[in-house]
Amino acid sequence: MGILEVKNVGKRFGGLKALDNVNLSVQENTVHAIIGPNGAGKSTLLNCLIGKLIPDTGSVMFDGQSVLGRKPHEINQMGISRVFQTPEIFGDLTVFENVMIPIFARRDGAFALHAFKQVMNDRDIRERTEAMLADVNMLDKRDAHAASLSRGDKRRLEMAMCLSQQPKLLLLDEPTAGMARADTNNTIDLLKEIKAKRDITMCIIEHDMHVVFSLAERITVLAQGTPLVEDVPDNIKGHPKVREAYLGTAH
Amino acid sequence: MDALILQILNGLDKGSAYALIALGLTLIFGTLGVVNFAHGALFMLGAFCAVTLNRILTLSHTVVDESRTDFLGNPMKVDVPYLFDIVGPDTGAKLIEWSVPLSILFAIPVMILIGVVMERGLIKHFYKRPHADQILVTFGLAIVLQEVVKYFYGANPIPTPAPSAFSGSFDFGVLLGFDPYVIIYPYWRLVYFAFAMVVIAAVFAFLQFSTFGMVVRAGMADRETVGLLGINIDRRFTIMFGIAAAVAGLAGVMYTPINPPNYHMGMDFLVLSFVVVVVGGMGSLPGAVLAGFLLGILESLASMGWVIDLIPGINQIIIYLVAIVVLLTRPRGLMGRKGVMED
Amino acid sequence: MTKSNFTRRGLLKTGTAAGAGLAMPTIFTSKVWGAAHTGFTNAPQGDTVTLGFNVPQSGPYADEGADELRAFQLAVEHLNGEGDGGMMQTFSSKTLEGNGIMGKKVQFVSGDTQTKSDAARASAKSMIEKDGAIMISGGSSSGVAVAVQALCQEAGIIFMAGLTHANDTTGKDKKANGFRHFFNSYMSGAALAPILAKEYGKDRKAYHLTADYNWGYTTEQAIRESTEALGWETVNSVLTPLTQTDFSSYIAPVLNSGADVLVLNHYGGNMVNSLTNAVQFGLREATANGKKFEIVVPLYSELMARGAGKNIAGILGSQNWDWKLENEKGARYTGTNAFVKSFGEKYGFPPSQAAHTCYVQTLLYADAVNRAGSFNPCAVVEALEGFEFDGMGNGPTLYRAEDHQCFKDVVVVRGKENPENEFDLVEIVEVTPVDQVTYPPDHPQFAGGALGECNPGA
Amino acid sequence: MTDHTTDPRTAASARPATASHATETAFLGLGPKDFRLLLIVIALTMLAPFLLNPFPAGSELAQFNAGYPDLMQRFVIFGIFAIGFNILFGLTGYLSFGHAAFLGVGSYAAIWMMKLLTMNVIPAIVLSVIVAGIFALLVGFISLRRSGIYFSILTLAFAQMSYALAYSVLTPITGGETGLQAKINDPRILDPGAGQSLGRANLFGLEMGSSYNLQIGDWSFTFNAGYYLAAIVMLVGFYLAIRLFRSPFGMMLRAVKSNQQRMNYTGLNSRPYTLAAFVISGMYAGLAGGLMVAMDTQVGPERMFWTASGEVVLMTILGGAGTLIGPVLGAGMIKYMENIVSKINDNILHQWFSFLPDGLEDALVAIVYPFIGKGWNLTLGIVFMLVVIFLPGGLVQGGQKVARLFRRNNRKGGGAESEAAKKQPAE
Repeated sequence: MGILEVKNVGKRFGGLKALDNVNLSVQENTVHAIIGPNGAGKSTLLNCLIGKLIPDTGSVMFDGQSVLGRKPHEINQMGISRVFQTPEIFGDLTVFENVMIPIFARRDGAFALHAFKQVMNDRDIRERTEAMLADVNMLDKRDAHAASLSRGDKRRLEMAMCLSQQPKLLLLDEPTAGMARADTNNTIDLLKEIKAKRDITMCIIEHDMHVVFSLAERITVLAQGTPLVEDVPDNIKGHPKVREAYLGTAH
Repeated sequence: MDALILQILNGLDKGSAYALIALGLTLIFGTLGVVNFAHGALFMLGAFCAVTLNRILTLSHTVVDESRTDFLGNPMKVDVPYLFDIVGPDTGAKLIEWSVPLSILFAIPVMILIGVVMERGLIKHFYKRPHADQILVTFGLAIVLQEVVKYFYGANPIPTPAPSAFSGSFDFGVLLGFDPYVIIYPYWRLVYFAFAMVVIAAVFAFLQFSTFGMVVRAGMADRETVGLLGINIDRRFTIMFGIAAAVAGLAGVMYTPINPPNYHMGMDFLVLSFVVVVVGGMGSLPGAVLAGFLLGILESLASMGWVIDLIPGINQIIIYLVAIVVLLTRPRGLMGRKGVMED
Repeated sequence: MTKSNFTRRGLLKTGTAAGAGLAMPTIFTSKVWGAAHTGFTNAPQGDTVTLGFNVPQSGPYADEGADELRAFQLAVEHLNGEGDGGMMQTFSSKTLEGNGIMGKKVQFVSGDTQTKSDAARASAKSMIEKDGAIMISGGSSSGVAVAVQALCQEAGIIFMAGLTHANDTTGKDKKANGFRHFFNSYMSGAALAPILAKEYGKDRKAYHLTADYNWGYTTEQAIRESTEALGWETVNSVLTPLTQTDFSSYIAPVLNSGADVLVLNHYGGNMVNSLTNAVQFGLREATANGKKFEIVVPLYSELMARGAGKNIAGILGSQNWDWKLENEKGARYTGTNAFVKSFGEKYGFPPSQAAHTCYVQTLLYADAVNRAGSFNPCAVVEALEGFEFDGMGNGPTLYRAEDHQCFKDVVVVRGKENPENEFDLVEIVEVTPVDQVTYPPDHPQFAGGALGECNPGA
Repeated sequence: MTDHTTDPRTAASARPATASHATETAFLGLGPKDFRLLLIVIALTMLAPFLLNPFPAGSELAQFNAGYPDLMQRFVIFGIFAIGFNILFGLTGYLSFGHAAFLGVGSYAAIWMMKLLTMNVIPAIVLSVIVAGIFALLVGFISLRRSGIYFSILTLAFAQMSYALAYSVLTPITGGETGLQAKINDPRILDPGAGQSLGRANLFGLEMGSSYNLQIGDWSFTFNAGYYLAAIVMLVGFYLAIRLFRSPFGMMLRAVKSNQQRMNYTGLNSRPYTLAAFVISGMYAGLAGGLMVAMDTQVGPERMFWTASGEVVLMTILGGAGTLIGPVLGAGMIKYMENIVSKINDNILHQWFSFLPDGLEDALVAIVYPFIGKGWNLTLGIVFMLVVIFLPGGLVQGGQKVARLFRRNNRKGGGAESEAAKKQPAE
């Protein structure tokens, strides 16, 4: 039984079948990638995973509970943290605060009215934040405004924010989209580094093969809204169906 | 039934004023992303274009009339407009009487100029500033503009009647088979409605069919991309600001015979026009027009005697009540686009 | 131009010169100024006295406020012996000699009410607390008058109301320290009704449009009661929001309602717009029930008439005073010409009724102080209560002790068909004598208030 | 578990701390910087009677003195209003255009308390906060379903409805146009003297209107009981606002403003945060309204008109939204213009320039005249524009920028010093 179980999920938009009978299982402590050409249904599937869309059929279970119809903060509280295409961070806040917020969220829940406690007097949070920043080598930038960071540092910060919550599942949505090759490689290194340090489950949605094959332990290929193959990377490489799916389209 | 028809006519008329002001406001919102609190002041300036033209036409020299005396018992001084000396008293009097329609010609260049100067001189520097700064600077500008008008024209309303050809009312009731006097409507208000329709149609046609309009519409949707295509969107936006100012100004010019203009009439309309724009939906021109007419008609219906008896005070709050209901049922107003002014 | 209006603190300097250089703490129980020494607030020290003129300088009534301020300046000049003395020559009481008030030179401070009660009170308070004003006057709406009157009662200052027409000012909100020279809604009704009946007949059906606030309510009530007593019928009455600018939706149904008279219980911008709209809809040319349709505006003002332009032609209304009164109605209204002359010579146009009231109120206050021989508000109240006077342009007048309301003739006017200039927009139809507009102090339209005790502030 | 790999640098984090990560607290749970600010504000408010009356009473500049009770009270009361507004707008970025409604509702609650119960201001103020809080909960619950300008218009609509109804239909409760005042015949069931004389607002017998007057030479200073009560309330409000700014809650509110999407995907529910901020800020407004009644027992509906809501927006932006002290400065500036500039008339101008030759005097008066007295609005409008053009971010942020500019110029001169200074993180 995987930590994330997608069963028979189907979704139509008018006459268009975006997802058709998708089955997927992400195992704990693996890096699982979902790939596919443009229009394969990756975004729709992602939106179903995070509760933004409710599928017409099927179920999405995370850690034994359904995620369907839940609000983003509820899904996060279940243990799913999310990395966006372009880093979503709190630009007006300092790096330190950016990391403190997710730690607060994990410790105190979705809402806590600590209006008259002082942030900095909270030793527990402070230490955990410092440790996390040290972990991603950002301690020297702790007082910088997040918006002023370089793109790579923003990605690193976002990753730190997600990891600080010790998620049961880290969801990455095209983490290298629009990046130059050098940046892409940096991101791959960062993810490898993270993976090396801890046990973590990641689910990467990506169309860049290079990224996928560098990281993934298991790959699902999606085409025209339905999973084509699911296997380890070595078997995916050169798989005729995959080749067909990619070459069959405009690419 | 007759009462309903009458109030719908009233609503269309009120709605045309709301729609015209909101149209300019939403152009500025949509194209420039600027919260323009000085838009009401532009409406007011338009109205005072009409007053000013009237003042210019009636510029006078005094002639002492020995046969009459003034209130202190001195010989009466009589003002004779220079215009009478130039074109003769009859033509002169006609010109003065027609000063409001004539003001349209006067107001268009003046208002475009005011708009362009405002945009180049001030607003331009605030595109990248937070909305809070835009509010403060445009509010400050609105106060300054209205105080300047107050300084020259006083605080009292100034009567600016329509030409006598338009005074009186048209009897719709007779046309529809009702008794006389049941559904009458003033000619000038019909003129206003028709005028508003023409201006709205012109603005839409311009945006829809000219290449200029196409670029601006594209710019409204995605400013950066259009900028990247090498099109000088900034200059076009300046012109758009001028057009928005002219639309507000024309609404003001034609409004003067309906209600005598005063220096704070812009503030009276400011809040209302924001409500109209938002109910219509941010960034949507048809939305602004639709909401203008909708609110105008509902306001008129709510002012009927039996409605007030049924729900006391409904005429006081109807517009705001409608705004709340619309915004709660349609998150982005009637026809709003996603992501415009939502943060 | 007077250059001598130093603020009162200038004199404090001399007053406290003895203690100069030393810290001289003094403790007062309630108010700051002078209370411990004299028993009342802001007792004038030195040889000047400060009056506070609180008028609208921004907002819709700014022009009316400007006219009030002109009258105040004129009154101060006259009190100080400058200019021609204006009404001081005709005033029946002869204590004013052009040497200020009780020999103290008069100076004034001015402020902006914005026609908002909060702003008006803030402005009045600054006059009391900062400038040491002993009397506050002015204002152009009843909301402001009631608010400032209540403040003056608390502070122990005399309030000489400016333009305020609602019954409440000397009715349910009356105060011992407050006095109103201007007439009120009841008087408008009582003065207008007989003339309306005479001009338009006793069989009329009236439709009221009423501004949806206190003044509107009392005016509608007054007109209704007076006209219904003479046989008129009220068909309908509709409340209109204060913030309304376009009255078309309220005017449009009038012609089809069976009414043949429209009463506009509106003032200021409301009145200008509603009247303009009514004329647009052709109400002036219409006939109903076989009669010519008529419009009535209970409270007239020159500035509103100017705003409405030609539309006021032929419309009846009431006024507190008009500058043509003495010329047209004779010597009973003596004082009018004297005032119009000094005002007209100084400013170049005739004064409005708001200016007249403010001028008269200032003189009446000064005279009351002189007669009382004291600036103590309680002494002034005593001097003004029941005071009968003449020569102030309204004919014989009584300041009634029970409610501090002036009783005098009321002018019924009509908009001129062909005005010669923008200051000559109305013609006097008739003057309703004072006994026809007098009511008992316990009249139900004025119920619910109590003057209370005069408050000297200490 | 992964967070055992503590970086050695963490342990040595005893470097000079900026407020954001001060580990030590100076006093009252505040960091040293905030505590210093609080001390400055305390000093300014307590010494206001001196500071606002810098000119001798008789001098021509005495016109500019603002140290009389009513205006000092207004400064602190509108300061409270703006501090509260800033908690919502400055932190979350939600621009409420109807905050005056809460001030008005608080005022009505307070005056009714005084009419029915007692002229002691405590119950009035307490009730005004509670009622305004409840009303804010109601309005916020509905309005916060939308964001951006849609939210602004919803709050505006609620406030305008409150105003319109208070002016007309609700006249029996609100007194309509003429508002509500304390009357002799109020029941005031807890007051012994009720029914015989007009009650005065007091704090256990200490009348709000009572003052102590100090003459020092030509100067005169007024110490007013009501002002000091309002000032102490404002200081408490200010202190609580600092605590709130520095609390996890305050941080979350800034997170709402910065990136609501990230916030939600971080497991935080932004709605209760914004609603709590809205209610707290509404309670500050109610407190201001209650204090207004305590200082001056009168309420009118125009207190709720949209221009009053707009005024607090302008105060906050003028001073600097999101800064601690900015809104208070903005409030002071606008109230100063309204009450001081509007009272300068042409007589006073002539008096000022009377030392000049007549022609020059008249010319100068003619130039200045449009900007004072009835032209005070013009001056206000010009000040708005100048501030926003030349001091972006309001008085405080603009002032900081100017100060930094000066510092930088100074450093250019002092070589070694500038090296050291560069290492300091910019605040």
